Amino acid sequence: MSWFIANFNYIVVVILMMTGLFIIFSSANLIRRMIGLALFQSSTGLFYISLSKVSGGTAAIVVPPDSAEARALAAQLDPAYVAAFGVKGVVYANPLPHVLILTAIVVGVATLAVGLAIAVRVREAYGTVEAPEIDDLGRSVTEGPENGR
Amino acid sequence: MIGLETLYVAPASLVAHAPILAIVIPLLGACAAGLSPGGRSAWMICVATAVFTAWMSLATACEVMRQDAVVYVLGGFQPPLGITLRVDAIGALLGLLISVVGLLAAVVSGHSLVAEIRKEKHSLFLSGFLLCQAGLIGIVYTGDAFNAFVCLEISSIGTYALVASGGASDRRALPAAFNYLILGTIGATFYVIGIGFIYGATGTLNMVDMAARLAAHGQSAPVHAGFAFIMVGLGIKAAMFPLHGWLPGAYAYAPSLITLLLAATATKTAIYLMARFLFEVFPDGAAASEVFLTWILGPLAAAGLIVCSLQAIFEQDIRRALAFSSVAQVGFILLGFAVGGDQGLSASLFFVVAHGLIKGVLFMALGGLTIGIRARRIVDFAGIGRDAPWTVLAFSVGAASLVGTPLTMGFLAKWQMIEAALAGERYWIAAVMVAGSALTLLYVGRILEVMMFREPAPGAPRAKEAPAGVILPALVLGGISIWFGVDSSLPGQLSVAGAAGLFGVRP
Amino acid sequence: MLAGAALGLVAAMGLMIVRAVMGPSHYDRILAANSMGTKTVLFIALIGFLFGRPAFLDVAIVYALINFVATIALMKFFRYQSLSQNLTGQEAADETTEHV
Amino acid sequence: MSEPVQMIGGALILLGAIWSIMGAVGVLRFPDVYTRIHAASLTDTGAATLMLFGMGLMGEAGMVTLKLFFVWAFIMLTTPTSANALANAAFGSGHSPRIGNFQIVRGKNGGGSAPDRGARA
Amino acid sequence: MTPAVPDVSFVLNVSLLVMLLAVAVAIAVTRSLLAAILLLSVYSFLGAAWLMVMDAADVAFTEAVVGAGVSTLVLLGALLLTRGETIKTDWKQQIGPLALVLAVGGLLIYAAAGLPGYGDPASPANSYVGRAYLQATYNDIGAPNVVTAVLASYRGFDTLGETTVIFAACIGVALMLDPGSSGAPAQASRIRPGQHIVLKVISKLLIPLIILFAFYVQFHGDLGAGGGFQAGVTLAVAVILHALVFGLDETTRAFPPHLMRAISSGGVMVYSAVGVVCILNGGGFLDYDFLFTPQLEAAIPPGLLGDPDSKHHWGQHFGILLIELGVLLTVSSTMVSIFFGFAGRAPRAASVGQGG
Repeated sequence: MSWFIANFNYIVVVILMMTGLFIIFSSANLIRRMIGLALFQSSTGLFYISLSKVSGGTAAIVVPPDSAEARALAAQLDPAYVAAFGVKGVVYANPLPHVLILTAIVVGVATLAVGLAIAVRVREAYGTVEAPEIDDLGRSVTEGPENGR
Repeated sequence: MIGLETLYVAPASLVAHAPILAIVIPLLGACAAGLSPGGRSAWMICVATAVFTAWMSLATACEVMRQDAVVYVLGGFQPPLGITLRVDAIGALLGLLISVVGLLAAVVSGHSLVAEIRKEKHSLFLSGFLLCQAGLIGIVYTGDAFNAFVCLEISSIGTYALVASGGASDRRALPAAFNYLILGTIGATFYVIGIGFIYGATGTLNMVDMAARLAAHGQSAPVHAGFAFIMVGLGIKAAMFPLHGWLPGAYAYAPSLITLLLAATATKTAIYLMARFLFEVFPDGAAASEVFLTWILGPLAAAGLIVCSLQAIFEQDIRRALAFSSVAQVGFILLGFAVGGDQGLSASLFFVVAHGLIKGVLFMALGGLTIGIRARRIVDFAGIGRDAPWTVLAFSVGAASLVGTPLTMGFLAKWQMIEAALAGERYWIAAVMVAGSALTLLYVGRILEVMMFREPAPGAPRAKEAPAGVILPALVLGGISIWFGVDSSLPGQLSVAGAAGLFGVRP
Repeated sequence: MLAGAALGLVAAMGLMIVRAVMGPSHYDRILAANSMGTKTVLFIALIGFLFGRPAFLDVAIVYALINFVATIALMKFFRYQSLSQNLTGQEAADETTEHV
Repeated sequence: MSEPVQMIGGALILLGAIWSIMGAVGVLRFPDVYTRIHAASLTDTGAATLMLFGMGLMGEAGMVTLKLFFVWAFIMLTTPTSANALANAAFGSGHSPRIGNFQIVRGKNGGGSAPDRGARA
Repeated sequence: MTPAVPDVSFVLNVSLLVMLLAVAVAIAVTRSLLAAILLLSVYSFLGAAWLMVMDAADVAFTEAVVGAGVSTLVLLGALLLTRGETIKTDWKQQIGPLALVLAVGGLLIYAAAGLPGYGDPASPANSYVGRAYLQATYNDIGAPNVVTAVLASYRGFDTLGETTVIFAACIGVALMLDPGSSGAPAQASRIRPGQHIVLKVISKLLIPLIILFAFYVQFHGDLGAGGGFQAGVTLAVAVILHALVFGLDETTRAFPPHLMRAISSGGVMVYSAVGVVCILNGGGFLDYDFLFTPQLEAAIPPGLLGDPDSKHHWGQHFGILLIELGVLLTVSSTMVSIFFGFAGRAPRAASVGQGG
C-alpha cells in the first residue's frame, strides 16, 4: 500500500505519456498526431509537478511570517515536521518544477500552433491530412504546383 | 600559426559580456528583421547582426583560449540558483562555426532567397533564420540543462516553419516539415523527461553541479532512465541512426538556406550536447555510460555509417544523397565517442567541426547551382562543371574534404579518428571507419563524375554560374576547410582542450 | 465538510466525463465540457479554502471568463463553419462555403 | 468569524456539491441534448450560488468576498449565455428535441440523439 | 511526522489522475477528431484542477488559460481548414506502436519507482535548489510569489527563451498562414440584425472585464498567482472573443495582423533591452539590481518608493515589471495573430487531389 501511495502518480503519468505517444505513432491523421503530441507534452508537466509535491505544503507564494494565515497553515501539521521542512514556519511546495513546466507549457502551445499551421498547408497542397495518402501523392507527383504561399 | 588574438580587437567591456551578446544580438536582430518593412532592409539587418555575432563568438573563443572555460553568470545569481553560460573550448569552437556559417549564409541569402521564397515573406524568413541562430548558439553556450531545452526549442520551432516554407516551390516540403516537427518535438520532450528524472535524483539543473551530485550520490534506476531518455531525445535531434527518419526529407525539400544551416550546425549542436551529457555529466566508469558506449552507441553508429552510406550511393536526388551522407557522418562522429578516451573524444569533436564546414560548403554551392534551375536529381547536374566552373570548384573543395583528401580538414578528422580507434585497440571500429570512408568516396565520386564529365541531356536547362555573392562565401568556407587541413592548430587545440575539459570536470 | 464538498465536486466531474466520453452527439460533449469548466472553477475556488489559501480565487475568476470563449467558438464552429464570420452574417447552411 | 456562521457556510458548500452531483446525474440520465442543457445550466448556476455564498460566509470579508462575487457574477453571466448559444447551435443544425411522450417532433433521425452533421457543411 | 492534510489531497490527487487517465484513453480510442478536441479540453480542465491540488497555482493558471483559451481554438481553426472529421484506423498499424509504447512505458515505470515517493519533503528535488529559492527569495527579490521570482529573476534567461519561442511561433504561423496578397478575402457578411442579441450584449459586457482582469493578473503577478504569460493570453482572449462575436473583419480593423507581429517582436525587444540596459549599467545580463541606478533614485522623490533599506528590491521590482511587460506584449499579440492566422484563412480546395 505504501508503495502504491509513493508511486501512484508516476505510474499514471507514465501511462499518460505512453497514451500520447501511442496516439502520435498510431494515427495517420496529422491533426490527431498533434493532439497526441499535446497530450504527450502535457503529461511531462504532470511528471515534474508530481516531483515537486511536498506533503502538507502550500503553494509557493510566501505567507507573511507569523501572520494569522501562516499560523493557521502550520497548525494543520506536526510542529516537528514544520520545523524540519518549513521555511519561516510554513511548508511550501517546491517552486522550481513549477517554473520549468510553465516554460514547457508555453513551448507546447507554440509547437501546437506551428504544427497545425503546417498541417493546414499540407491539406491545401495535397487535399488530405492522412499520412498514407500524402505519401502516395508525393510518390506519384514529383513536382508540386506553384501554390505560392 | 596564426593566433586567434591577432584576428580581432574588441574592448574589454564587450569581451566580458561576449557570450551573452552572441545570443542576444541575433535575438534582437530577429526582432528588428521581423519589424522591417521590406526584404532588402531585413537582409541588411540580418547581415549586420551576423557580423556582430561572429565578432562576439570570436571574442568568446579568444577568452576561452586564454583562460579555461568562460562562465558567465546571468542575473547576478550564482549557480545552482541562477542560470549560467558555461563556454568550454568545444562550445566556443562550435559557436564560432555557427556564427561564421550563419554569417556566410546570411550573405548568400541575399541571392538564394529571391529564387525560393515569396517577396513578402523575406523579412519573416530572415527573422526566423536569426532566431534559429540565436537558439543554436544558446545550446552550445549554456551551462544549464533545462536552458539547453529552451534554446533547443527556440532553434527548432523557427526551423520547422522555415523548412515548411520550402513548400512554395515543392509541396513535399510540407509533410517533411510536419514529420520533422513531430519527431523533433518528441525528441525534445524525451530530453525534458530525462532531465526530470535526473532532477528528481539530484535536485539541480546546472550541468556541472549535476555531475558533482551524481558522482556523490551514485547511480540508480531513475538516473539510468534519465540518461536513456536524454540520449534518445538528443539522438533524434542529432539524426542518430536509426532515429534519423526526419532528416532526409527535411534536408531535401527545405529552402537551400535552411538546409545549409541545418546540415552545418543544427545536428552538430545536438551531438555536442550529447557529448556533454555522456562525458561531463555522467561520471566516468559509470555502468550507464560505459555499457551504452560499447554495446549500444558503437554498433548503432557503425550500422548508421554503413547503411546510410549505401543509401547515399543509390539515391537519385542529390540533396537526399547528401542528407544520407550527413546521417552516415553522424555515425562516424558517434563511433569516435564509442572509442572513448581523450583521444577519441577530441577526434570526434574535431570531426564535428570539420563536417559542419564541409556540409556548409556543399549545400551552399548546391544552393548556388540551383538558383536558376529546378534541378533535384543528380543527372540534372550533368556537365555543369563547364557552365559554372567556380561554383563547382567550391563544391569540389567540400566534396574532397568530405572524402578525406589529404591537405583538407576532412582528412585530418578521419585520420585522427582512425588513429584513436587503433590506439584504443578497437580494431573493428577502425575497420568500419575505413569502410565508411571508402563508401563515401563512391557516392561523392559519382556526383563529381556526373558534374564534371557527363554530357548534359539535350534540351535540359543549362545552369548558370552562381552570383558572386554565393561563390565567394562558399569559397571562403572551403578555404577555411583547407586552411584547417593544413594548419589545424586552432580547431585541434580547441577540441583537445575541449575533450580534456569534458573529462576534467569530472570529480 | 469542505473536503466532502471537494470530493462531491470531483464525483460530479466524473459523471460529466462519462457524458463527454459517451457523447453521443458533439453537442453533448460541448455541454459536458462547458459544465466541467464551471465545476472546475468551483473546485479551484474550493481548493483555496480547503488548503487555507483563499487568495487563489484569481485563477477561478479568469477561468470563469475564459471558458465562455471556447464555448462561443464551438458554437460558431457548428453554426457557421467559420471562426471569422460576423455573428449577424448569413449562416453556413444558406451559402456555399467553398472558396476556391 | 463566529463558529455557527462557519458551520452554515460549510453546509452551504456541501449542499452546492450535492446540487452539482444531482445536475451531473441529470446530464447523464436525461434523454436528449436540450433537457441535458437544462439540467446542466440550472444546476451549475445553483451550485455556484450555494457554494460561493458559503465560501463568502467562511472567508474573511474583504478582497476575498469581492473576488467571490466576481466569480459568481461571471458564472451567472456566462453559463446561461453559453447554454443559450449551445441550444441555439444544436437547434440550428437540425437537432430535434424530444417532446412529450418521447415522440420525435421534427427531423428524421431516430434515437434520442441525432448524429450531428459533423464538420461538413 | 505524517501531516494531516495529505489524506484529502491524496484522495483528490488519485481521483483526478484516474479521471485524466480515462479521458486520455478516450482520446486515444475515439474515431472523431472533434470529440478528441473536446476531450482534450476536458483533459485540460482536469489538469488545472489537479495542479491546484498539487499546490501549483501558477501552473494551474497557465494550464487554464492555455487549455481553455488557446489550444481548443487553434485546434478548431485547424479542423475547419483541414476538414478531416472521422479518422480511419487500421488495427494492424497499431500493433507496432502499442508494443513500442508498452516496452518504453514498462521501463519508465520501473525507473520511476526508484524516484522519491509522493510528497517526500526530503527528496533531492525538494530539498536542494527548490528549497534554496524559498529561503533566498525574500532577501534577493522581495516578492512574495516565489514562482514569479524564480521565473522572472533567477531563471529570467529561460523566460526570455520562452518569450522568444512564442515569437518564433508567431513568425512560423505567419510564414505558413499569412494570406499575403493572394489570400482569399474574408467573406463579405450580409447583415441580418437581431440575431444572437444575448451573446452580443453579454460579450460587450465581458470584454472590458476580461481586459481589466488581464491587467490585474499582470500587475498582481509578484504578489499572487499570475504574471505576464497568463495576462497576455487573457488579453488575447478578449480580442478573440470580439472577433468571434463581431466578426474578424471588424477586429482586424482595430488590430491589423502586421501590427500584432510588430508588437510581438517589440515584446522580445523590451525583454532583451532590459538585459542590455543591465549590462550598460555595469551589471550582468538581466541583473536587475543594476536597473535602479543612483541617478534614477535621485530623480524619484524620496519616500515614494518606501523602505530605503531594500534598495535592490526596487531594481528587482522594476526588472520584473518590465520583463513581464515584454512577455505580455509578445504573448498577447502572438496569440491574437495565431488566431487571426487560422480564422482568417478561408477553407480552400487543394490545387491537386480530390478537393474539399
